[in-house]
Amino acid sequence: MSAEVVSRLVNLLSFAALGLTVLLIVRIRLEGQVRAFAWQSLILAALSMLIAVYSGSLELFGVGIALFAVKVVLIPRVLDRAVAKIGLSRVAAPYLATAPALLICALLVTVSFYVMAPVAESNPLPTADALPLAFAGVLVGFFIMVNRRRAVTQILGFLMLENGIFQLALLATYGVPFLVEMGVFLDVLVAVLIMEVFIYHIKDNFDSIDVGELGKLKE
Amino acid sequence: MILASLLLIPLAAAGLLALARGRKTMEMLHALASLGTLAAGAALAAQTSSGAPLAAGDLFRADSLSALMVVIVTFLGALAALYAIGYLRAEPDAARPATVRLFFALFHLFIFTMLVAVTTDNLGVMWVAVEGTTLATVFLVNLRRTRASLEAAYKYLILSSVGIALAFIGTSLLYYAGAKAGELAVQWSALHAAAGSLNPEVARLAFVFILVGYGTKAGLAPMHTWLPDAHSEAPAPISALMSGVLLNVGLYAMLRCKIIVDGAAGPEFTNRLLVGMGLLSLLVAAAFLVRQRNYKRMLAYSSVEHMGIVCLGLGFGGYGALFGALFHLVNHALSKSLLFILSGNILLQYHSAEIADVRGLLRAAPWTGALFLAGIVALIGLPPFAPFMSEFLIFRAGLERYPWAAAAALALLVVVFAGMLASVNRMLYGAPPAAIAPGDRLRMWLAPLAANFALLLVLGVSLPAPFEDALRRVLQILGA
Amino acid sequence: MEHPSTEIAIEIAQLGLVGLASPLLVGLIRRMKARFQGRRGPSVLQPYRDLRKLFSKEVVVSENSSWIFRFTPYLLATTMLVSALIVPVLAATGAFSFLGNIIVLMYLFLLGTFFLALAGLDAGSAFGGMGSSREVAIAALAEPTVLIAIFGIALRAGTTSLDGMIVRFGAEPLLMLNAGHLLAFIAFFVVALAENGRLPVDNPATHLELTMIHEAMILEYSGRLLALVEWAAAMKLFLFLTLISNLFFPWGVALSATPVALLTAFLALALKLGIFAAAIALLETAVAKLRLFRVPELLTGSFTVALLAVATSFF
Amino acid sequence: MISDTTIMLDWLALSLVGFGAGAAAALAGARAPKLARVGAHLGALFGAAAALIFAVAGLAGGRMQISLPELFPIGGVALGVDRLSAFFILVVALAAIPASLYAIGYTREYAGRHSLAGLGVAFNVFIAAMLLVPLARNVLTFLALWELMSLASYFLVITEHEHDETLNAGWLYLVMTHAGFAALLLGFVLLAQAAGSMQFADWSAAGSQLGGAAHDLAFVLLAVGFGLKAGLIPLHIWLPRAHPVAPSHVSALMSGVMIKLGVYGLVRVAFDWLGAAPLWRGEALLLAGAVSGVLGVLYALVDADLKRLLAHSSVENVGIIVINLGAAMLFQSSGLPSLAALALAAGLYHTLNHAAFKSLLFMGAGAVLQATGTRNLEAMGGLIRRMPQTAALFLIGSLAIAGLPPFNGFISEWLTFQGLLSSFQISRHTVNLIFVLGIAALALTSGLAAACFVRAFGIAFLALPRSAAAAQAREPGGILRAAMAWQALACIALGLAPALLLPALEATGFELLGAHADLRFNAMGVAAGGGFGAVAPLAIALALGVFLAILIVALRWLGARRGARSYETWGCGRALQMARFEYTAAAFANPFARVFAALYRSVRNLDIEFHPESRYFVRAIRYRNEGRLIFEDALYRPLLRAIEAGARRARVLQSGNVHSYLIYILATLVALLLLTP
Repeated sequence: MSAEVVSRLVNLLSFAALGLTVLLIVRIRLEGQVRAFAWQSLILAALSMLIAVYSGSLELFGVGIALFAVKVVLIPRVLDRAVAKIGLSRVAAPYLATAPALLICALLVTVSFYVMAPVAESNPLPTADALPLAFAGVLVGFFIMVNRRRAVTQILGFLMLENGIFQLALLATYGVPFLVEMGVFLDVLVAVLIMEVFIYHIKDNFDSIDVGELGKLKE
Repeated sequence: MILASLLLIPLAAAGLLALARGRKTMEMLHALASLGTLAAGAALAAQTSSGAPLAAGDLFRADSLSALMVVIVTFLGALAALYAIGYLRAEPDAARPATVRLFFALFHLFIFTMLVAVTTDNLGVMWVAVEGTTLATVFLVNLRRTRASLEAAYKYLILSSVGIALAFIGTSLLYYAGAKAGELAVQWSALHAAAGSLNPEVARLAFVFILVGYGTKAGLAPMHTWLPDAHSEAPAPISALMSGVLLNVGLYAMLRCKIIVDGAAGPEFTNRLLVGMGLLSLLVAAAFLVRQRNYKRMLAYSSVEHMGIVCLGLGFGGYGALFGALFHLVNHALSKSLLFILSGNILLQYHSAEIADVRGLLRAAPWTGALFLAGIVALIGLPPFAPFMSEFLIFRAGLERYPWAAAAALALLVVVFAGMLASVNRMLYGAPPAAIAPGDRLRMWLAPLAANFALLLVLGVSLPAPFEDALRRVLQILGA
Repeated sequence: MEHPSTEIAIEIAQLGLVGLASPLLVGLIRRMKARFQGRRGPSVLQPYRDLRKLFSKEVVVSENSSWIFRFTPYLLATTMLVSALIVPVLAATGAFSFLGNIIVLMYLFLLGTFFLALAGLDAGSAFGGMGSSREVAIAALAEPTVLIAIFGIALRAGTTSLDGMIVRFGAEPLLMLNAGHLLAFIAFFVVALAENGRLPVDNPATHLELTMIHEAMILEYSGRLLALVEWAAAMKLFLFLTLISNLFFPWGVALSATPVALLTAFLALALKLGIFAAAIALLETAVAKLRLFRVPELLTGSFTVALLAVATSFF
Repeated sequence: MISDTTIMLDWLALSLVGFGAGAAAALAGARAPKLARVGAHLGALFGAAAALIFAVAGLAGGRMQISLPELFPIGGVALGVDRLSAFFILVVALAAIPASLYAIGYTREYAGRHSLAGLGVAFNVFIAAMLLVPLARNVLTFLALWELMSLASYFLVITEHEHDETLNAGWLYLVMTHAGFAALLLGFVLLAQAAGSMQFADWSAAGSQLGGAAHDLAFVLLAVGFGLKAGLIPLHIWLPRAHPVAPSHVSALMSGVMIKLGVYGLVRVAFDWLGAAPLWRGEALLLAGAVSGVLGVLYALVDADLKRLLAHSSVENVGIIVINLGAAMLFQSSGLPSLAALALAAGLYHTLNHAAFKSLLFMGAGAVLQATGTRNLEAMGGLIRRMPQTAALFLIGSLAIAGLPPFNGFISEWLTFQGLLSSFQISRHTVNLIFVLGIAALALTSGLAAACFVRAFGIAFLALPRSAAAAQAREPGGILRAAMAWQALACIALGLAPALLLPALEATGFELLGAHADLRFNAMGVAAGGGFGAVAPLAIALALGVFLAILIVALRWLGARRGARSYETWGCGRALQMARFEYTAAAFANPFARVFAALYRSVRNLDIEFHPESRYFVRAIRYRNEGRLIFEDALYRPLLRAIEAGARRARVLQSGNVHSYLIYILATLVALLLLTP
């Protein structure tokens, strides 16, 4: 494969990943949101495979597989289980309506291009052009955490953000060393498991998983 | 060998404790492990006192800066561990054996993650470990399983995870900058060696992520919002470690990256950011320390303030300020852990964290009261305690380099001083409420705190040569 | 310089003059005032008769009072006698001028006022307290005027020594030909009226409780003690007027201890005091007593005059 | 000799040993109140006595240096002594000796109620720090000791912490002090930067090298820092709150001595560290002193709390001292160094005098407080019969503080006037006018001070007791009286024999200004400025004594009727003489309250309760006339309000909503990213 082709493919996949993040803003039902995340993770797994093939890195292969196992299989299952267990209130309630939220997304994407452009330009790798897209995924994921009341969506936003970061590292340097990558996956997995527990606790204690109601501790 | 035992003792202890049965066994194991870790930490400090770093493979490397942090972690860890035994016996919310087991196991896991963070040479592993500290402590924060502790823990988890995630971007960017320089590694030592050839633009960008990311962990405003909740809801020994040690670990991670970024882009950029962050932290802390109603939150906000001061010192730069900043880091750790542990005692006695409910502490519990008073006096920067000296060093240098920032910070310190003094006066003096049974709680378990007190006092009036040399070696790493 | 014993003799003579002639000055003022008001008035010697009578009457002391009450009249008279050593009455060759300058003099007066005010409070009567309060208020408010006026004189004379001032002004009368000097005189004169309890600040003749100041303060005194207080008051008036006469009109003051000079000085002093007595009598006939809370206005006015006196000296 | 270096070191060490032993005894006596009480204060007494000898040696020209580089970072501890330092140690020691003695007796009634151990430790640390502050020779040593002194005194102030008033006062005190500390730190660093050294010794040479604006700024900062400790208006607001609530022996030290260390700092700043000064600085100091003098005494005049009255009067006296410092600066800037030395000597003399009489008065007030249980003048009265010795000693203090001859306050005020009146030698109209204002202010101050202490002594000690407690008052123990007698003797000795001290002050001035003061003195008295003025206090005292004797003898000899009959006070025909008919403290102050109404900004509050049957019968009349302090209203309250409002508004940040917290992080990140070049 030529660098040109790889570059195109990477861009395409990155667009798709970002699109799925943005989809989280539009999607109302929690199950659909979990699906979006799984799809995005699948795209990233494909992306790492692609780059693994291009760069001939065996480690990156491993990373792709691990990613698939953790983020496409394990975590969506955990989240599905949580959604099912909560039962009620599947409808996620945002602070901002969809239109202004999308507007802010557009703004964040612009910021991301502004910020990452110099990095992308200075980078000789064929994957670098997609860096701003990856970072945009980070920012939009972050924004979803801000905008959504439901704990599950907040977690999804966090996972999307995490995905964006993974993607960013992947595109910039073909990923960080294998050991670190594995550590990160472990952390993410544990974090999600802990968050799941917390969702149940919150549900038990507050009869709702609207984290906006966690407002007793304030000045 | 030393490194291995340092890391393995707490890890093994965590594993064993998770399986252990019987309260006595657990307590014994817990105490032994803590003291063992402390011994290993001391040995490591002794090993590195020559100035040469101690390495174990590519992954672990302990230089003087690491040694300083290891000593803080293990020393205060042991202190908190001992007190925790007594505290858990007295705390009614933690009576179930499962809770006790969870506490002890996670305690050592927490220590382990912190030790990994400060002894690894790999910036990625450091990141993983720092994230690990969050995961290890989040259940500890929620140990009491109240609504409030749940809320605090959730916020802590979410905010810290997000913050830390951002730090990962910074780490990858550094890695990227390093990779471009031809050194494809996340080894801090390698990056440090190649710092001069890194792309300054990328390095600067990386530092912004690092600052916001690890800054969240270090409790810098405005990323500090989880801190007062988590530190006030956690059980006292954990609050002590979180405020006294964990914040420093966050700062440590940032400092490691700063060294590299400074090598690439010059210190001007990072210094200005740190001064700005420090000032903002002071401002926010000052605002919340005026008429604060909850003493544990007061201590938490004071941590934000002191992290701000350390940041100012790091940002002011130059030998004096950096020396002062490291010195202050130690001092804050000593005084804040002392105070948080005592806050546990106060809570046990008064059954309330509200300042308004606590009166006449000096009469109700003379030892607790006297130590609390000493800790507060130290914390607000009065002689003869060490923070006076470190703050003096920081501000002396600051007034020369960033006079307006330093002057503003001084003014804010006066506000903080006024606010904390007013709160503490109410607690310490006057007559205790009639419903409070007099007498110190857990008196014997407070004995180790004498070490904190003595150190604060000794460092306040003199600068023992070994300590000064240790800081000096650290300063060499910082390039001052 | 003369022989010290001569100077000491002069001092004793001055002391005697102050002690003995001061009631006469009071009598003179009363008599003249009566005449101006169209009355016959008592004899000028009446104050002496009053004093003699008082000295022989029984002293009644409030059972609430302390030793302060009894001690004060003695101290008061003593401070006036010591002041008489400092003030150049006849001659500016004072053997005792080393005791102090004009500031010392003012503070000696203040010492007397301090004790008298304490004595006023001592008996526990409401009138005494009222008198004390008002007396010290007036004394305090007069103080800046006195010092500024002194400054006005001192900066021209180059000294604060009373003898020195008189010698200098006597030698260079042109120094006095100055608006500042005149203004200082006015200020000083007003203060003298206030300090000595004369109209328009205080009416020495009234015995209406609520308007009294000095008289209210000494209301509890009787017999011997009252006599001492009255005598001291007379001496204070005498000393104040002498001071003003000799400072602002130094003509006639003896600069050497010759008999002729002293005789001249005596006659000159008598003349000057006579004029002042007439002036006070005339003033007290012409003006009414100010309300107490108008008094500060008077003193502020005199302060302003003093300030002007100084300011004109600089420009 | 005594001023030999090693011997001086020995005295200093001995002194510190005394304080150490005192503190140790206090700690050891945690369970034995008597040991804590007697041991701690005996230790302090011993330490102060040794320090007194040290100070005398220093004034005699003794020198010593201590450098302990291993102690503090950068530069270590550096101590040294010159005459100015020695003089202030003398001031501290002279007041600390009787205060320690007094404390042995005074703290007796604290046993069981308060921690005598804490009190004893803080007391020893407090005095030791005050003694060491003037010895500090580098910035860090100075600042550490300075803060230690403040902290120790804070603990002493809040001894009686069961009252909220005490805690609030302590808070205000320490916070203000800390603000002053911040100003000092800023000023010091500015100077250190210009001089390139943290050693004070390097400053006198380099101070003038500092550029114009920085030089001015350093002066302002240091003047504010030291002025705050000295209690200069408008930086004084802590003083009338903190001093009254402290135990009386501590009040005596704080008012008598501690605030003088602010004066010490001002002297150093003005004449040692900063070098040549532009005129405005002297003018500013002089005016600040004048304002402090007049307002201080005006507030004292209307206050009904005896100890607060004394505290306000301390503001006044610091004003008088600072008038002298300002005058000295102006003289120096105008090329009249010998007059500058005269004014400085006057200021230093008043410093010592005030230490003597103010500590005497506070100790007297303490004795009254323990005897009657109140600080309120309106509840005292008639104490002269119940406690005659205390009354006599308090009277001596009152006479001295009112500046009346032949006591010590008079001498220093006289010297001050000599200096101020000599200002006509300056030929610069603005400066002349400033001096005129100074003279007028000082004159008004001294007049009002006399009125103030007529009221204080008269209402508290004379006439009938105004409360049952006052009627039952008892003379304090012998130790307390001995301590007060010591200070009374000091007031008399310093008044009668200024020549005891003036040579030392002269030498101190010479060391700082390089010029001899225009002063001549002998056993009888002092002469200033050649023939400009003279006073002979001893002779005046003799004359007063002789005339008094002559008068008494002469009256007998002339046949004046002797003896006296006791009878009730004339009550305008009323049958009953009661304390309620007496003139009250409030009434006494009324003329002043009316004349200076604009300054007091009093809130008058008349509340009449009528009989329900008829308005012609009055049941009760309550009259409240609270003076509010201008500066609190105009300066501090708005500041405090602004800070609190800001803090309240900032509370919104911590809303409890995790989403807003996330926004902060996101916004910070985005902002920093956009700002990064």
